[in-house]
Formats: sequence, C-alpha cells, structure tokens
Amino acid sequence: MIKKLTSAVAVAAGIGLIGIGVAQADEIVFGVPGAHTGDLASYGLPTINAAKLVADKYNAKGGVLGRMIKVVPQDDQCKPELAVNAAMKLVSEEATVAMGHICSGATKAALPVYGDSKIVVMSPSATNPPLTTSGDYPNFFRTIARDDAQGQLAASFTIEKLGAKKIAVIHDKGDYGKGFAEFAKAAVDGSGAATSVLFEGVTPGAVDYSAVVQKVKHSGADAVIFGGYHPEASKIVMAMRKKNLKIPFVSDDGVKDPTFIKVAGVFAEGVFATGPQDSSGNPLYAVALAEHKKAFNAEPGAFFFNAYSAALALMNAIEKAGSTDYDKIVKALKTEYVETPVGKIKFDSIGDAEGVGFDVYMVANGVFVQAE
Amino acid sequence: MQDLKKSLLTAAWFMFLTFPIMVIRVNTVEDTIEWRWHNLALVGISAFILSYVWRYFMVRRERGGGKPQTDAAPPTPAWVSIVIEDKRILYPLLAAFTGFVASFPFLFSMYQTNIMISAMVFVMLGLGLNIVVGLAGLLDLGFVAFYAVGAYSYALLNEHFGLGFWVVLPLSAILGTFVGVLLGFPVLRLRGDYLAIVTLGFGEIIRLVLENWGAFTHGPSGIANIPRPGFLWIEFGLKDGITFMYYVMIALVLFTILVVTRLKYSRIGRAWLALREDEIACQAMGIDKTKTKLMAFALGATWASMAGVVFAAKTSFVNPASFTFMESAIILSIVVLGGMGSTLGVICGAMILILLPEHLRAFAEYRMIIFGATMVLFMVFRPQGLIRDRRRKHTLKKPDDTPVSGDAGKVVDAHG
Amino acid sequence: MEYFLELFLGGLTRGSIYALIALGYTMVYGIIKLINFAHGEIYMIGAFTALIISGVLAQFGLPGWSILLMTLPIAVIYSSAYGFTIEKIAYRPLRGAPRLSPLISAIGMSIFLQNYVLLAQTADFLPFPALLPELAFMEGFSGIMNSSELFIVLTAAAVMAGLTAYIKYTRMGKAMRATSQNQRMAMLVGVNVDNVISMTFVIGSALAAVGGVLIASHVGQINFYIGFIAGIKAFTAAVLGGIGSVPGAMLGGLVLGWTESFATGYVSSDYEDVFAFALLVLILIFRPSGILGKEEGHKV
Amino acid sequence: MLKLVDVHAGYGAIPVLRDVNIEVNEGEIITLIGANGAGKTTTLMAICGLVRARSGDILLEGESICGLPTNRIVEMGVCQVPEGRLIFPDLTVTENLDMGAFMRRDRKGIHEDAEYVFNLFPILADRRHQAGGTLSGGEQQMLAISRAIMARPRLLLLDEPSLGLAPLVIRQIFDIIVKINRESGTTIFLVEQNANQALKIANRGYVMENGVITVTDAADRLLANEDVKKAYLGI
Repeated sequence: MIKKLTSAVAVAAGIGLIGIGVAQADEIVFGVPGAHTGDLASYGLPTINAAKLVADKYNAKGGVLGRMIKVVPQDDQCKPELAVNAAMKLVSEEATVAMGHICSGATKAALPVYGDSKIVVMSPSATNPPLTTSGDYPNFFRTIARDDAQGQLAASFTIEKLGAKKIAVIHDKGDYGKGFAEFAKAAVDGSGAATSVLFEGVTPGAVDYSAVVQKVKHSGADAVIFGGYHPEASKIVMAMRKKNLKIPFVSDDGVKDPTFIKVAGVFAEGVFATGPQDSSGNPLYAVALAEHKKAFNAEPGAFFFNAYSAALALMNAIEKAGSTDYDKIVKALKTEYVETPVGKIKFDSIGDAEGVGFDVYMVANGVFVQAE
Repeated sequence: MQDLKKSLLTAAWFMFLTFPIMVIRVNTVEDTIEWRWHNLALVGISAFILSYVWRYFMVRRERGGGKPQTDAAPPTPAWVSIVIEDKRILYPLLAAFTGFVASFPFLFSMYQTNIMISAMVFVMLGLGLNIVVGLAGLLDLGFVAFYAVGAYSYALLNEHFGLGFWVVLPLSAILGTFVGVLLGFPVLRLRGDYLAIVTLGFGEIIRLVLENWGAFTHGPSGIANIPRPGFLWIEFGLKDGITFMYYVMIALVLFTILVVTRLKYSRIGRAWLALREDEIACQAMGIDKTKTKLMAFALGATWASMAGVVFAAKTSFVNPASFTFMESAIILSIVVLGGMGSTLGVICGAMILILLPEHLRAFAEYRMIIFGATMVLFMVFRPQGLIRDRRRKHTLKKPDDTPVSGDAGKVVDAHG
Repeated sequence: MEYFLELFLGGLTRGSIYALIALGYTMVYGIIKLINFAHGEIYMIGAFTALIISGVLAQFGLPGWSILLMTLPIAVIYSSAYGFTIEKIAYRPLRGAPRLSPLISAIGMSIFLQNYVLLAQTADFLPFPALLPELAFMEGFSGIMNSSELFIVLTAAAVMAGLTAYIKYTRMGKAMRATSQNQRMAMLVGVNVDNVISMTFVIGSALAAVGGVLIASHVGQINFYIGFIAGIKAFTAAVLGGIGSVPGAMLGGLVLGWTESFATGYVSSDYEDVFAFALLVLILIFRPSGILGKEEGHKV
Repeated sequence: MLKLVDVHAGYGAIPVLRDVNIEVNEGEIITLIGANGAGKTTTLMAICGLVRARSGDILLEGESICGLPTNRIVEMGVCQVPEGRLIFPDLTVTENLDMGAFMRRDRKGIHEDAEYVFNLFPILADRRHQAGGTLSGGEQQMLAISRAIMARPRLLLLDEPSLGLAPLVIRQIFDIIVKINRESGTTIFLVEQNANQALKIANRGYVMENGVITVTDAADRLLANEDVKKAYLGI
C-alpha cells in the first residue's frame, strides 16, 4: 500500500504542476469560450475570428482605456461540464468580459461561474429564451434574437404567407432544434388558423429519414416546420422531394447556412428559413466582411456577424463605462447605443439586444433571398 | 537488411493506404480539390520509422511474454525501493503528499481545483466500474446510465422538492442500487459479449428517455441552477463552494477506496474473482452466480449514481449530452488503461485521462486521435494497464510444478 | 395499407444497409469472437474514399454511371485494405489475450479512425454525388420507392446470395466455416488460420464499403461520424439475428430496419432507437443467443 | 521419419516437456504412454507446431519443422487426431471428411478415399448428411480418424483415441488403426493412457512421466516390464 502511495504522489504531483494560468494586469482579457472542436466547431470557430478582428482594430488604436485586448479562446465542445471548466479557466485568467458560449445548454451551465465573479457574458448564438427571460442571469447579454421570436415568426409566416392549415412540426431532439419546434408548435396551435398535425423528433445521424417522411405524408400536412441544423434538414428535404412530397419546408437559423444549399443542391430550392434580420445594407457589415476576407482569405462562417457585433458592443461598453467595473459595464450596455454590423443596438433590461430580429429567407437560384 | 526491406514495404503500404484520405481533399461544398503531396511523403517517412519502433517493441514483448502472468509485478526500480524501505524518506514524502492534497485548493486556481474535482468524479466512476468489469469480469458498456440516474435524481429532486445535496447523496445511492438490480436482473444470464451489447442498449435507452420525456426531464434543454453542497446551514459562494466540494470529493474518494478494498478481499470479492475466472467451476463450488453478479452490478451502479450527484452539483446543470456512449467508453478506458482490478491503477487512469486533455487544450484537435491510438497501443504492449493488479496471496503450499494436461489444453484454447 | 407498404419498403431499405454492415461484424465474430468496433469506421472510410475518388473523376467530366463503376471498386479495395491493416495492427498481436483487450483495442481503433478522417478531411457534412442512376420505370413508384432504394435492396440481396454461396462452396469459405467452429482443428487439417482471419476482415470490409457507397449516394451527404451510429445499429442487428450466423445478420438487419420504420410510422420517431434497443433486450432475454444463433457450448 | 531431439516446451513460463527424445521410423506403430498430465498431449502439439518448442529440434525426414506454422507441417504429411476428437459440429459428415482433405487437390483421389472410409466405417456412410455434432462419441471418433485418413498422411498422430469409448468400440478403433498401418503403410504415433491396448498393437513404446521420457523399449518387452506393469497396466 505504501509503495502504491508513493507512486501516486509522483503521478499526482506531476499532473498538478502542469500548466498554471498566468494573467497580466495591464491587459483586458477577452474570453471567447465556445465549441472550437467536435461536431459543432463550425459554429464556434467564426466567433474567434470575429473577436480577433475587433481586438486588432482596437489594439491598433491603442487598445481600450489604454489597455491592450488579449483574446483568450476556450473550447467547451458545447458540453456543459467542459463549459464550466472553460468558464473557470477564464475566471482564473481574470477575464474582463467573455463573448460566448455557443450552445444554450453550455451557456446555462457556465453562467453562474461568471456571475459569481462578476463577468459580463455576451453570446452571439445562444437563443434559448430562459437565458434572459428567467432573470437568473443578470450578467448575460446576447446579439441574437430569441427562439420564441423565431418560432413565432416561422409559424406565422407558414400560416399567413403560405396559407398552411395543417402543419407537421419536426425537430432534431436537440437543445436548439426542439426549443424552436416547441415555440413554433405553440404558435401554430395558438393561432386558431391552423393546427399542428405532427410533432416528432428525428435522430441526428440516422441512416435515413424515409419513415418520418412517410409519416408526414400520411398526416396530410400541407407544410413542414423543422427545428434543427442543416445536415438533418437537407436529408429530410431530399427524402421528401424524392418521395414526391412537394409541400413547403420552413426551418430555422441553423439551416440558413450556405452549406445547406450546397448539400441539398436542387432540392434546396424553395426552402424557407428564418435568420437574423438582413443587415447586409449596413455599412459596418461590409467592413466586417472585408476585414474577414482580408485576414482569413475566406467567407465568414455562421454567427460571425453576431459575434463581431457582440465584440464591438462589449468593447464599446468598457470604453463608455470608463472602467472594467462590472456594474458600470452593465449600465453602459443597457444605456449606450453602439453601431454594429447587425444594426445600431443597445440592450434591454433582461439582456436581449433591441432592434435585432429575424426575417424569413427563401432559397432561390442557389442563394438565400428575403422571402416576400 | 531484412528489416530495411520490411520497413520499406510497410512505408509503401501505408502510402497506398492513406493516399485518398491524406493526400486528396475534395470539398464538395466549395467544389475544390486540393492535392497535398507533402502528406504522402510524411506518411511514408513516419511509417518507415514507426515500423522500426513497432518491431523493436514487438520483439521486447515476445521476450517478456514468456513471463508468467501469475507472478509478482515487474521488478521495482531502485529508487522506488529505496524510497519505500527508508522510512526517513518515506514518511516525509507521504506527509508532503498529504499536505499537497490538503492544500491544493489554496495553492492553485479555482479552475485547477475544479478539474481536480472532475478527475475525482471519474475516479469514483472508474472504481465503480472496476467492481463490475475488473473484479467480476462483466463487460458493461452502458455504465453511464447509472451516472445519469444519479445526476438527474439530484437535479429533479432538488427542483421539485428542494432536497439538498446531502439528502440526495444517500438517496441516490439507494436509487442507483435499485436501478442496478432492476436492469441487471433480466440481463445477467447473458454471457460476455451479449451482456456488453445489451448494457450498451440500456445506456442508450436511458439517455433517449431523458432526451425525449420532456415533461419529466426537461428534455435536451436540461435542468439548470443546481446548487452546490453546503455545510450544515452554511451556504458557500462559488470559490468557497468549489473548495468545499474538493474536500467532499476527497472524502468520497477515500470512502470509495476503503469500501472497494474491503469488498475486494471479502468473501464476495473472492466470489467475483472466481466468477471472472471460470463461471462454471464457480457454480460447481456452490457460488450463487446470479446473486454474485447482481451484487457487482448493483454496487457498481451505486457508486456511479453517487458520482452523478456530485457531477450535477459541480456543473450546476445537467442535460442528456453529458451521458453518451463516449462517456461510457472513457470510463471503461480508465479502468482498462489504469489496470483492471487495481485501485491505484484506476486512480492513475482517471487522473491521466481526465486531466491530460484539460492540460492539453492547446492540442485540442489531436486529443482524441492520440486517445484512440493510446488505447490500441496499451492493449498491444501493456495489456495489464499502467498498474498491475496485485492480490494478496494465500500461500498454502508450494504449487506443483507439473501442470495437468487439461490445463494445457485450456491455454491453447484461449489462443484459439 | 399503402402507408404500411411504404413503411415496409422504407424498413427494407434501411434493414438492407444494416444487414450489409452487420455481415462484417458477424463474420469476424464468428471466426475470432471479437466485436470489431472499428467496423463502422470501415463503412465510413468506404464512403469517404468514394466521395474523394468520384470528386476527382468528376473533374474529367465522365458520365455518372462510369464514375460509379470506377468508384465502387476503388472504395471496396480501400476499405478492404483498411480492414486488413487494422486486423494486423490492433487485433493480431492480441490473439490469446483476455477477451476484453481486443475489444478495448477496437474501441480505440474506432476513435482513432474517426479522428483521422476528421483531421485529414473535414468535420463538416459534405454533399455526396448521386452516383446511382435514376431509372425511368421507377418514376411512377417514386412515392413509395425510388431508384436508389431499389438499388440498395437489390444489391444487398445479390451480395448476400453471393456471400452465402462463397461460404458454402469455395475452399476459402469452407476454411472459414471450419475455423469458426474449431480453430485448432482447422489448423490441424492444414487451414492457414491467419489467412482465413485476414480474408474475413477483407470480405467484411468490402461489404461495408458497398453499404457505405450505396447509402451515401442515397441520402446525399456524409461526414466522419456516420460510421459510429450505423455501426452500433448494424452490430445490434448482428446480435439480434444471432452473432456469428450469416443468415442471422441478414435477418437481424431486416428485423431492425422494420422495427425502426414501423415504430416511427405507428408510434413516434422520438423513441425509434428505444424500440430498436428494447427489441434487442427482449429477444436476448428470451433467446440469449439471438434469433438464429446457437447456444454456445459451455466448456468446462 | 520423425525425430524429437532434446525438446523442451511448455506454456508461458510453465515448463512441461524436458529433454524429450523420440524417434519414429517409417511404417512403425509407436506408442507414448503415461499418466494423465505427463505431457503426452503437449508432445503431439509440439510436433504439429501448436506449441512452440523452446529448445531442441523436431525433424521430419531429417528436415527441421520447428517453428513452421501448423498448416505447413500438415502439408508435409503429418496429421493429427486430437484428444476430444474436435469434430466440426455444424458440418455434415461428408463436409467433415472434405475438410480432412483440405490440403489435397486431386478430386478423384479424394472421392476414392471417401469411399474407402465409408467402407471402413459403414455407419458413417449412413449418416453422411448428418451434422458432425449430432453423432455419438464412438461415431465421432470414427469420423475423426476418417477425417485424418482423408488427408492421406504419411505420419498419423493419434491422441487418446480410446478415451470415453465403450470397450467394443475401442477394439474396433484399434483394429482400424492397425489396418491403416498395414494397408497404406502409414506411420502411426499413438498416445494412450490405455497402455495395455496400445502396447499390444505397437512396435515400440515410450513411457513419459512428468514431461520426461523414463523408459523406452520394444512394445512386448514394455508389456513385460515390472515397473510399467505396476504403474500403467494395473497389474
């Protein structure tokens, strides 16, 4: 037993001593937690780019309040337990503000950690309503509209513009997709003009979705609302069209992604998806796009503009507050307007951005255009 | 010369094998094709070098392979024996270690303390699974189900009835045992691999129910704001809460080690071992097979469930994403890489598998591929794990050095 | 009734794919009693190789069917080569080790291969070209079954018939059967067991590649993770039918496909997988060796 | 024909055979007798390459077969009827015989040999479409021997062919062994616990104790040997 203990000493000591965080006092540590590896990495990585671009911009002008901005990404793979670790890591590195977590579940798990250390967190992508509506997280802000707004919009669009009477609601059983689908269903059933004839979850990664498609067909639905991400959406749309089911397909922000069109090809034509209000007319939008193309030589990925806006809003708030004091930053966020790629925004009392909403888009000739 | 030829062949083979995937990258989204010829050279050179390394270790393994499995562990390095035998060195070292463990939260940041708690949660899980797999030899691929039961029982009992950590911890232990018996009863008469797939199925079923039974479990959006444990009437802030949890975990891990060690050398422990070695002989000796297996299954579930409670309290949030097959695989790897049956091995396994990826955040992309390769290499070159299980031996008499031919046949059967 | 037929045919398609992959599991298990967890990844690698090769070929502007004719054999060859190599690296050195060791090694191999493709290619879903031709005469039935589904079912049936004949009548097939029944005796009549094991991996992997190419062409997209889920399901199918039994794998695949299809159609797809696994548990409780499996002899 | 020179072998670290020297000449029937656990089966397995000899050498017609894979050794004409018979349980009797002839390519010869063994054991002909696993113990032993004959071995190794069989069947089996030896000139190496029966048909015998050859002599003289009588013949 003694022998065992001594080797345990060695192992534990060895592991314990690796990597002890270092923070420098004269920097503003800008944490960017989110999914940077794993299957949702494509939603998290663009936010790092956005943070870096904004930080570079400020640093070139001498930083914020005379202090340089240091971007510190932390990976959470969208897993709650890793999100808590990432949050603690940022706290121990004395982050001033954080932009992230990507997934709502991870964000919920991590927020109390930031809350305790008085750190403002702003997510570019976490759309779950209770994050703001529950009132549990006063330190939380976001530059994206809530799922309930999105679900409501998808439902009313399907009923009013498409004239659907019987609507099949499908989701991917995920945090985001099921949330959206539930709000859409509630909106459909509450509208009085239409009913939801089907509410089903599909298993992401299943071999095929023909059974669900047959079920939709069997239900006599005249439109489908789908909550989830583009891989499942494209599989379902393709299966529907191949089975001669030509009813409208309305989906969410997770589908409003150029990849969806590339993957689904011709079958993508005519698909509707809600997405953040089109702000491409906004001058800052063009600036951010140009900066990204210059720095990374590629088109920006999902949530890039929301992230860029969040980074600008955070830095602006610190500047306006004139300090890194939590209360002052919060006050500045709620009172001071800031120009961002998603529009001129400030935050309401619960942390949602005012003036950020959703629009409905449609695939026409291989691109998303605003739907009439 | 022979070696050179072999290595060249290996290199050529791997260059062929990895050609499409390593060299050509077709992006059908962007409609681009990228040829990465440098990768071909890279694969060739690494395969060439690695084939030498592989052969070297294979030869070493062959030589070492003849050594008896039953005999004592490999010779202890000199420094270890010096340290152990000299009490002047040993006691201060032990004291230093105890001191280090005790003062850890004050020496390191909250983050470090927190991942230490994570690691200890996995130590508990590993020790629990060790009862099932390491001691009783039942391959359970759905162990994470019991972990989920614990985590959700705390989350739900807290949400609906406001029960605290200290009330739920023993409750969840009972619940875990109960679920273990419930799931164990129908499946335990299955053998080996069938048991493995059915437990995998149960693990998935429990996760799917958590995901889909929204009215009860809040589905994929999970349950938030789960409180950390307090002490009597004291509620802690975040930092003190984490520190307190650290000590709670230390106590729980010590308790687990104590119980598992007692179990291992108890009557039931010997029955498990006998069961693992030979089920039929075991029955012939009058061991109640079902009861013994069920004990192992239920006890494993008990610890997993308790670890689940700690997990829920630590993360303050649960959703089904934390209870996938991958978690089961990681717990199993902890047990196997650490050394099946060995308590210290499991502890080291958990520390390495949980802490290393945290510290290797910089290599995040390569983390999993290294993890996979390590599992294979360990099985090939060190199947007994980091630390070989050593059992107390009862030497009644010197064993006869002539084995019976029946035994001999069995050895070959095992090869077959 | 039409609804029933639709679900039946949907389950048949899905079940055929499960069966194609399950054959690899069952053959390997029959011979060396190993759950080859990495088999799902072989299926994924088959699909990926096909994606890459067809992408390169498409540059030459060849017609679709000729791309399929060239892509499929290459994918099959590569998958087989991977199967062969994996056995040599991860399983052969572990002959005679305790049962758990090769299983862990297989899980490790599975994780390794997933991440290998992830790192060398991409994490994103990639569109897979529709390699299977559209048949004109199927146009009228497209509501219940389309061309690619027909191809899948027919190919699966042909492959299985071929495999059954191969095992029954060829020298290698006989050697496989003998080896699976008693490895030591097979050696004593002169069977080169190492070759038989390698061949088993090669054939199983080839079948998985066929399944991979067919399904990828049918659903139109793949990523590095498709092998894991398909693998677990196919393995379930193999156990359901009685692992080690070739007709069992086929039957198990179809039963599982139908279960999932009808469960989705008549109950809810929320619990599709729950039904699949619950069926497995039930069958194993009442028939511990699967539908067509034989009770293993208890060795004393 | 077959020569074991100072063979040491065992399992893992456990030594079983020590310094075993055995010589089998063309056309002979040689028997190896000894108690349960003496190392007789191990000796056969070492010859067939199923157990690797740690030192010493095994020669087949002067050529070393040590370290060769089993299938190569079988190809060279060594065939074994293992202890416990090891019938392929799911193959039919005919298929089992086919497997015996696995190394052969002459269809006609195989067919003739199949007829030959069906003559030898008419009961097998009656059961030719039955699965091997459904046969009785005696029938399985007949099938195992027939399967070995199908390989047309030059050297036939038999491991305890009498184990668990009724006396009548044992006599029949031993008669056949002699017949194979006489008619096709097959050299036979017979391992038996039933020393009395074995020595009666053998030319020479070896006695093994604890992995060591203790006595070797002509069979009739071994039958008369007092020590052997006491230890193995139960007299």
